[in-house]
Amino acid sequence: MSIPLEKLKWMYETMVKIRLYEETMVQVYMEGKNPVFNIGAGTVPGEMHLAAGQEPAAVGIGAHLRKEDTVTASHRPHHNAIAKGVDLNRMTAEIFGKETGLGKGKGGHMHLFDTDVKFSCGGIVAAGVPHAVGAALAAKMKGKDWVAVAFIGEGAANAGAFHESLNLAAVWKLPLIVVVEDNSYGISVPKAVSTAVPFNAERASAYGIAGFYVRNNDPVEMYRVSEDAVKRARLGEGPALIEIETYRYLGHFQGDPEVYRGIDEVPALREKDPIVRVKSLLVEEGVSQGELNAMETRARSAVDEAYQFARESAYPQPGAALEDVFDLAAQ
Amino acid sequence: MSIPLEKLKWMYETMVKIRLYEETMVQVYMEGKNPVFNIGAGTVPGEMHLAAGQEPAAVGIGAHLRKEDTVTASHRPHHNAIAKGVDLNRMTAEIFGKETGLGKGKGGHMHLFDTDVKFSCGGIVAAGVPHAVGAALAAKMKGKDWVAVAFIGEGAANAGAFHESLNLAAVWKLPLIVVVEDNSYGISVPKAVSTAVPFNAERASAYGIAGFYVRNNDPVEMYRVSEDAVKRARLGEGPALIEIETYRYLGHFQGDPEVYRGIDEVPALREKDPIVRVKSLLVEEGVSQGELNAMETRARSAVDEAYQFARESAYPQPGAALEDVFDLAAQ
Amino acid sequence: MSTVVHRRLLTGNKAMAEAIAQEMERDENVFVMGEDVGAYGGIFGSAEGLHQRFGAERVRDTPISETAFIGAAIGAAAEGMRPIVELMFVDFFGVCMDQIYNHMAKIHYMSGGNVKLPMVLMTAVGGGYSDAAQHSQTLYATFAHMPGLKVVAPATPYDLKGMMVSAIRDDNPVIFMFHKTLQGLGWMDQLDYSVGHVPEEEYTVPLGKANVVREGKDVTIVGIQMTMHHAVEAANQLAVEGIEAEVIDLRSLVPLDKETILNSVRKTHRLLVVDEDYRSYGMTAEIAAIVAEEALYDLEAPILRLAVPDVPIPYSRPLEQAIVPGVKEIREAVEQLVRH
Amino acid sequence: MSTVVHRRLLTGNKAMAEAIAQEMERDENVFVMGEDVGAYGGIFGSAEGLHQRFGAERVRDTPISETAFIGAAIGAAAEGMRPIVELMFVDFFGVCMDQIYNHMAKIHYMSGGNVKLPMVLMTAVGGGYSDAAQHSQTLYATFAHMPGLKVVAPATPYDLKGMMVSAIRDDNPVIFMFHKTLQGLGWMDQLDYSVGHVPEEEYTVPLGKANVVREGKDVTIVGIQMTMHHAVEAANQLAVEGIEAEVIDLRSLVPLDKETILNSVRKTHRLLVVDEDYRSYGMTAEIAAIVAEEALYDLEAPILRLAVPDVPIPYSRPLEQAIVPGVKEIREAVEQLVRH
Ligand SMILES: Cc1ncc(C[n+]2csc(CCOP(=O)(O)OP(=O)(O)O)c2C)c(N)n1
Ligand SMILES: Cc1ncc(C[n+]2csc(CCOP(=O)(O)OP(=O)(O)O)c2C)c(N)n1
Ligand SMILES: [Mg+2]
Ligand SMILES: [Mg+2]
Repeated sequence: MSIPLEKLKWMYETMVKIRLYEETMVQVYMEGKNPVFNIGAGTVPGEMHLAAGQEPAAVGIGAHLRKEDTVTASHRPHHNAIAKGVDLNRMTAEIFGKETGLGKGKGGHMHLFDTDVKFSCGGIVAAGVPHAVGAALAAKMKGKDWVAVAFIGEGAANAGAFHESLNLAAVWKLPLIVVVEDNSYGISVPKAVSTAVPFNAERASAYGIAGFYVRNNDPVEMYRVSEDAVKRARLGEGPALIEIETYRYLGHFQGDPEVYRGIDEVPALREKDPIVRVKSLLVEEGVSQGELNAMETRARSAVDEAYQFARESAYPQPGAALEDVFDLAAQ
Repeated sequence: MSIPLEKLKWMYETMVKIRLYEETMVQVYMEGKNPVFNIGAGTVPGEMHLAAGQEPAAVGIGAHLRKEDTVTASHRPHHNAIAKGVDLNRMTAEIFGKETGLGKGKGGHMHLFDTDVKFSCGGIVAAGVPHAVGAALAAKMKGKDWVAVAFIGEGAANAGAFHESLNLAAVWKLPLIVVVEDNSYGISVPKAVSTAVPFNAERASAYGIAGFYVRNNDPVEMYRVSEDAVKRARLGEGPALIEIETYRYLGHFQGDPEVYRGIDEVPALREKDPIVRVKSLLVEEGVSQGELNAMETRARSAVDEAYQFARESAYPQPGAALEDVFDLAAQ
Repeated sequence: MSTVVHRRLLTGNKAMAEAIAQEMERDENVFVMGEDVGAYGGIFGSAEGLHQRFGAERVRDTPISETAFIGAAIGAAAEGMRPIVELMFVDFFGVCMDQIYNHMAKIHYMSGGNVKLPMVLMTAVGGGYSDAAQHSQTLYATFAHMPGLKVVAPATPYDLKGMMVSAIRDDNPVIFMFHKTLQGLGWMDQLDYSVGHVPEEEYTVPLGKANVVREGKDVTIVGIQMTMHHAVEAANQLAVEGIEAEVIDLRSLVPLDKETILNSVRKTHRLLVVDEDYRSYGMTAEIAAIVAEEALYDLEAPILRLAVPDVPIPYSRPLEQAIVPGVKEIREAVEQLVRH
Repeated sequence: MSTVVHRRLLTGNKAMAEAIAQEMERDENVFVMGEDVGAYGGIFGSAEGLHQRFGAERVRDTPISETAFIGAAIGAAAEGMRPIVELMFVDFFGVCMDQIYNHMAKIHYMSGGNVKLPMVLMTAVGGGYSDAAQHSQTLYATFAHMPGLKVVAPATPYDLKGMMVSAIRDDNPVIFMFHKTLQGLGWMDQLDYSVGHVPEEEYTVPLGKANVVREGKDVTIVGIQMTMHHAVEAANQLAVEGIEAEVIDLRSLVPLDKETILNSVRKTHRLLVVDEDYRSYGMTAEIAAIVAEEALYDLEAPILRLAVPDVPIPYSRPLEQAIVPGVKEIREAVEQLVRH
């Protein structure tokens, strides 16, 4: 196996943390939404897009990233945020709408900004890709070897912003890597109904850049492919496009009736769970059960602490709604 | 030679007509702009984008089109309009801003709409491509074998609308043909500076459709490639992308200082003039000088008549500006 | 309805979908396109049941390519089809505004009236459930500012059906804004007024007519969609205090029925305009300006405006509640107006 | 300028380009991106000479991909760069409004003030030379309606330079609208006021302050860019008739300097607002509404508004001239106001 053991351990612990985070959110999101589901009610209101099952995309490339590298993500951002090292407490507080949140409660689950680790995301499909282009451009103009990674879904690859961004980054040879998380659906619309080619990776040739398709939601393969792409980007060799076949265990958002897929689909996907697969690899590599337990415990604690921090934090004062439209210190 | 002689003759006469039309416009546009050039002054005000040199794109595919087929074009539309059979008198009157114009003077040179032959164009780069997708969709839903052709420049192929439209047409297997007229520049920006691949035709594979590149501004090759694409579209086999290397003899718009290209460039292009080449072919095929003269005279007359019609037409009454925002007969 | 009638209660979304279904039966050129309008029936139920009934040819799920498919609706409409195209949230307008604004709105004019675009763009507006800055806007004025589009925003199931029928039959492009919370969906706030009597047979409600939903002599309140419902509730509370507010449901931003507004102000001499959109350069300004131009001397108090105070819509519940005008703010504003 | 000074005359475009050049010298994070801003110097000369002076790394020609390169400016600004990005014509906003409106305008707010986007989006506005419906708009209100952006529209070479310097140094995103006809370009109408005194050294003109460009006691005319210049001309003509109009150059739509307007109306008691943008839901409405709210009792005549009468901009010269308000319409409106 060509992955350094430390990296694989980091990937495992991070995947576990992501999974626990999302599974906890499934529960927390329902608080106050029973017996009658009301999207605006409860501890965590609004839309909630969870990424349980999609961890490999986040950790496979995340293992190669540094603090100075930029990540932009989509409406389904938690796994990407966690892998980038976003402050979990403040992220969770943001999702709870608390004043201790990353955005003082103004952004919410789809709009998480952590400037310390250069993470951002947003609710408009594909709109984060141009931002990553800009971060890559800034890195290049500053003469740094930083890279920018934009995560999008396979549905987003049909948006104009995807095309424009890849062309621009290719023309300017920017250190941009676009990761397409192919979870088969854009809400209810299957990839085959929305996308003219089976693999978005094939579209890389439209920009003269390298394209990769990672099958089977495989974190190790994602790690390998990303290693190459990140290395080349740091060396100034331009952008890459990586698509990964991944699995969305939950609905598009919480509350999704999922009328568009068969009842057997998710159980079959869960059979092939990537976390289980990485765990076996670690066991094969001789990692002890004790160490595995310690990793899982650390992950669990981090998640628990984050939710507790969020719960215990205060809501912002109503008047805060009027602040932060403009930076008043400016000029 | 695999082109039926009648088609070649039509192409020749149409190319001559286009060339004469554009060359006449070069003169007419300057009326009232001397000694001081003022874009808003004179017989024909506003921006003026001419297509002298780009005739092959228009006639090579135009030879395969019927009245029921749709054509959408760009800010540089005259050649495409003429090849589609747009009423030349009313088109010219529109460009003069006269009430007899296609749009009663409201549209102007960049906004020509002739519903009789299903031609339209517009001033926003790449925006006509989705309209052609819609026409192709309508044809399909109505069970007709009509096709829709969208003409754009090579610069437009970097706009999001291009990508979205080709994907949508490919997914729905619509009878759409996108023709990219590669005249090397988007205003002042060379293709190599704006486009990550040397040939946009290569981008066809991003949509699983056929892509062609026609070299040397060759009308005959354009005819051949289009024949295939149009035939397949009529048969329901889906879209195609054709790019043609073509030449823009004039500035981006009239008045363009052309600081971005060398003084020798255009003369060298004119050496390879496609009209001259088609004329030689006709001579080779035994078409007499008399017949060629007759064709040229017909073209000249049509152009002269159109300009005269436009000149003699009246300007709209100012109050007409308030009409046609809504169709009042509606509902 | 003052006589006893059989009340056929439908939610807002079912009323809309019924209108579309009936028009699809009536005219084979009518079809629907958009993200998740197929099996899913539209995220806010606007296309509920249509896919099952009319199939995938006439109810088309699209890729996430708003420029392409809204532009395709324009192209198809120019060919005589009558597309209904959904922009899932109005907030996404920015990825496709060129098609909406430079083409859908202008082609009829630029063609000197020769090209007709009989199409409806339906889109969900509104907040109130913590969907944050990119999914909670109404953007009424953004669309109403630019000429060439009819822009309507019905507030009741009855109007949703009747105005949808009118929109589909109109030969002009229509922006049909439906408010998420007024769709009567099972997973959102349950409001009485998101369910209402809807006749089964087809009927039309004209586009461009405001509706006096409550008569009163002391003050005129102009609202639209949620703010209209809030205004009615506020008016009912104010009646207890002896203040009789007249409430106007604008229903249509373009055309704007200024006569109904002016007539009311000439009667009540006081005006409050309430909007869920941003305050500046918005709907409240336009209505205030019209009155300041045409009924200035009828006013016995300065005009008041309530709207989102020029901030993006915040996510956190207490913040969002602080900036979207509700019943309380309306009541207080009216009290201030009549005290004048 | 009442004392004799050396007048250093520059056109509008050279004033802008000088501001950019000086800021690029001062701060290496400032750079320029856009279509044809390189060798061409910007279609309307906004970047004249910059490419030659600073090279292709800092003055970047882009593909025709407004979403990508405006979005890239956002991403670069978030990293501490200070991009100036050009949208060639404001009319093209629809292909990239999502980046402008959902991101550039909102990220500072959504991040709770943590992310700063020190960027300038400069864009050409205005018609008057038969560039037709898709190339002649001003769209002032479209941008001003939505919170989170400073929106400025200077009208003189002096302000173009001073406000560009302010815009570049501002840590907030700024929409910088320059009027084509006020650039003083050799190939357009030659207007006296498109050339003016511009000091060589750097200076700032604050964003958000209106300017009383002509004092008067009888009526207040609020204009912006071309309509302000028309208003001054109309005022000079009216002075011959004994009518003294006060003319306010709005200069900035957001922030809006309502005090200057209110103070003037409190003095003149009459208000005319003139706009080159569409009338309904526009700038004229907002100004009228503010006055109707805050200075109603100071008005001695109904407010008048002049703007494009809710039609797309027609191509033909007599049609365009009929719908864009000019000196004559302003004079007539003022005469009507004072007769009141
Ligand atoms: C421009 C835009 N169009 C539509 C939407 C609504 N929307 C949100 S998520 C989504 C599906 C995205 O699919 P994909 O990119 O595959 O991501 P996934 O949800 O599968 O992670 C859609 C259509 C949006 N947010 N933005
Ligand atoms: C969306 C948009 N962006 C920019 C422009 C300005 N513009 C008009 S033509 C043009 C260049 C187009 O180049 P190309 O597509 O190659 O066509 P050509 O002019 O060479 O025929 C540009 C940038 C526009 N009209 N629309
Ligand atoms: Mg997906
Ligand atoms: Mg070109």
